[in-house]
Amino acid sequence: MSPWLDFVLFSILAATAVGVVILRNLFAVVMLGAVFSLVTAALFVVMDAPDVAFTEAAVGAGITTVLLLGALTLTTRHERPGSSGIAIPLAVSLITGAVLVYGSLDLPRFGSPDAPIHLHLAPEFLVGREPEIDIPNIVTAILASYRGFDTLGEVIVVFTAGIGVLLLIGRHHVGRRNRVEDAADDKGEAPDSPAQSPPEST
Amino acid sequence: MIGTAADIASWLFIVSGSAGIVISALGLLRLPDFYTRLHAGGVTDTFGAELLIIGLAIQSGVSLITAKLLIIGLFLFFTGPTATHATANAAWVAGLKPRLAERPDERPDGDNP
Amino acid sequence: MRHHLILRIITKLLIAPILLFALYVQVHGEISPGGGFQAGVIAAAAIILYGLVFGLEAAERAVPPSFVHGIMVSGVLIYAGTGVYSMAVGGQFLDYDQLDPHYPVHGQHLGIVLVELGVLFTVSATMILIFYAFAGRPTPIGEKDW
Amino acid sequence: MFLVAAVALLIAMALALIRLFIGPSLYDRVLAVNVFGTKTVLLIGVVGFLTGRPDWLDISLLYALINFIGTLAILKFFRYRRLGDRPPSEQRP
Repeated sequence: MSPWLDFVLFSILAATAVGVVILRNLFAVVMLGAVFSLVTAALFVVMDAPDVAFTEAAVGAGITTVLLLGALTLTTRHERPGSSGIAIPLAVSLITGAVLVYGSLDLPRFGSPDAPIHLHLAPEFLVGREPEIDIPNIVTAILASYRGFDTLGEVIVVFTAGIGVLLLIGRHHVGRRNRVEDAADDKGEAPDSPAQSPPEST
Repeated sequence: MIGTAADIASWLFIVSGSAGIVISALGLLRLPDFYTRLHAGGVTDTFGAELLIIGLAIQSGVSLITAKLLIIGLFLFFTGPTATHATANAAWVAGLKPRLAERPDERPDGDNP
Repeated sequence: MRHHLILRIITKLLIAPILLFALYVQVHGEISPGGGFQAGVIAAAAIILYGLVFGLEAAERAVPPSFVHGIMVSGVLIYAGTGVYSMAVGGQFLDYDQLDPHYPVHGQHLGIVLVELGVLFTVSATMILIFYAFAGRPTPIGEKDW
Repeated sequence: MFLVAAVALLIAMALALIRLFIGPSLYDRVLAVNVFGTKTVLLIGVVGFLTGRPDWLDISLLYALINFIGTLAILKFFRYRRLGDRPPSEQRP
């Protein structure tokens, strides 16, 4: 695969990230987040990582959008401009970026067979998978069997996150208030028409 | 012989689908107001996507891939127009008025930040 | 969204295929990309779509929160129980070879299926519960801020 | 031939992104995100054919479904200000 597709997709990704920083309308930012996840998943597919792309596709565009919208109920529609100056954040970003670029110089080339990860564990997994586990998808074999303990930890993290959200904003008497409202809705409600509804745009 | 015919047919479908997709994106960018852009983003977009998927399906012969492609086409065929309908309905109910010919200088008042 | 006939019909048509697709991703996780986490999110997405179009109350009637609580806990229990069982029959924690002592490869298959089932349960239930919690909140946004 | 389709899709994605940036109304942005999602679904399929491994169509199949849910969530939230049922403020004249 020639690298031009990578370049174009990364450019779109960078443009999206800049848009997230510039735009003040939080709805637009949520939508840009969905676009960011779409482009990321396309990049993962281009880089031969279908399992990660699958996760990004399942979580990024749908669930994250819904959850971010849920978080928007707790705040306003527009981001307030920050009060502090631009100098300190810019310096922090530049220094962090420079350190990251410097660190990436030591990384092995993308897909290089001499990378440390391909010298120690990966051959063992790839050779041992056939007689020991015998399923075609190596990712599932590693995740569920060789690294089963880590995956148990991930499941518990998800479980803990769910409990935390429930404790913070969960409800106890589910739906009682809504039921009363719905009865009122059913009785005296005309179909939506543009004449009745106030324009919501400001 | 049949292979050549299938190749030509799939070429035609893919190229015309790509043309439809580019035209729809151009329309999305260039048309003057929201309700006209809906046509570019809804009708032309679904049209181009379906043509492209038919072209890919012809290219892949008869296999599981063809079945998956046809299912994707079916989903896009249903969800695309439904999403466009929901968008148009929400915009209309919220009071976004179409730009009419009598007053060509009126701009739709959106929530421009 | 009480009057949206088109949305309701299309949603009714779509929910069954989404759940079926989640099942496909779950059981095909050993062969093609996918697995318990992805399948769980897809199944939760189907319920969330139902809740978006038909209202939160209808979704809570179809999938009661108490039921979802049970599913969320049972996922972790299935996963950890697999490990404890393999320990009880003489192996190490999460050592799937012990699940079928005569054919260790079959034990591995069984263990992976059980573990993926646990992941599916916990992830889908957590996503549904978070959606319920967010969607059920009354909005504190005033007319001025909107 | 797949290359033609991939280039067309990338151009369309860039144009839809510009529409998403400039707005002007929220509904234009929703429309642009929807179009962008369709383009990504197709791009993932076409890339599969381009690299000779078209058995990853599950991902684009998933996107075709998830994208719809995201669009509906944005529209519903913008109209009713919450994701559950309609709030009482909808009733005011």
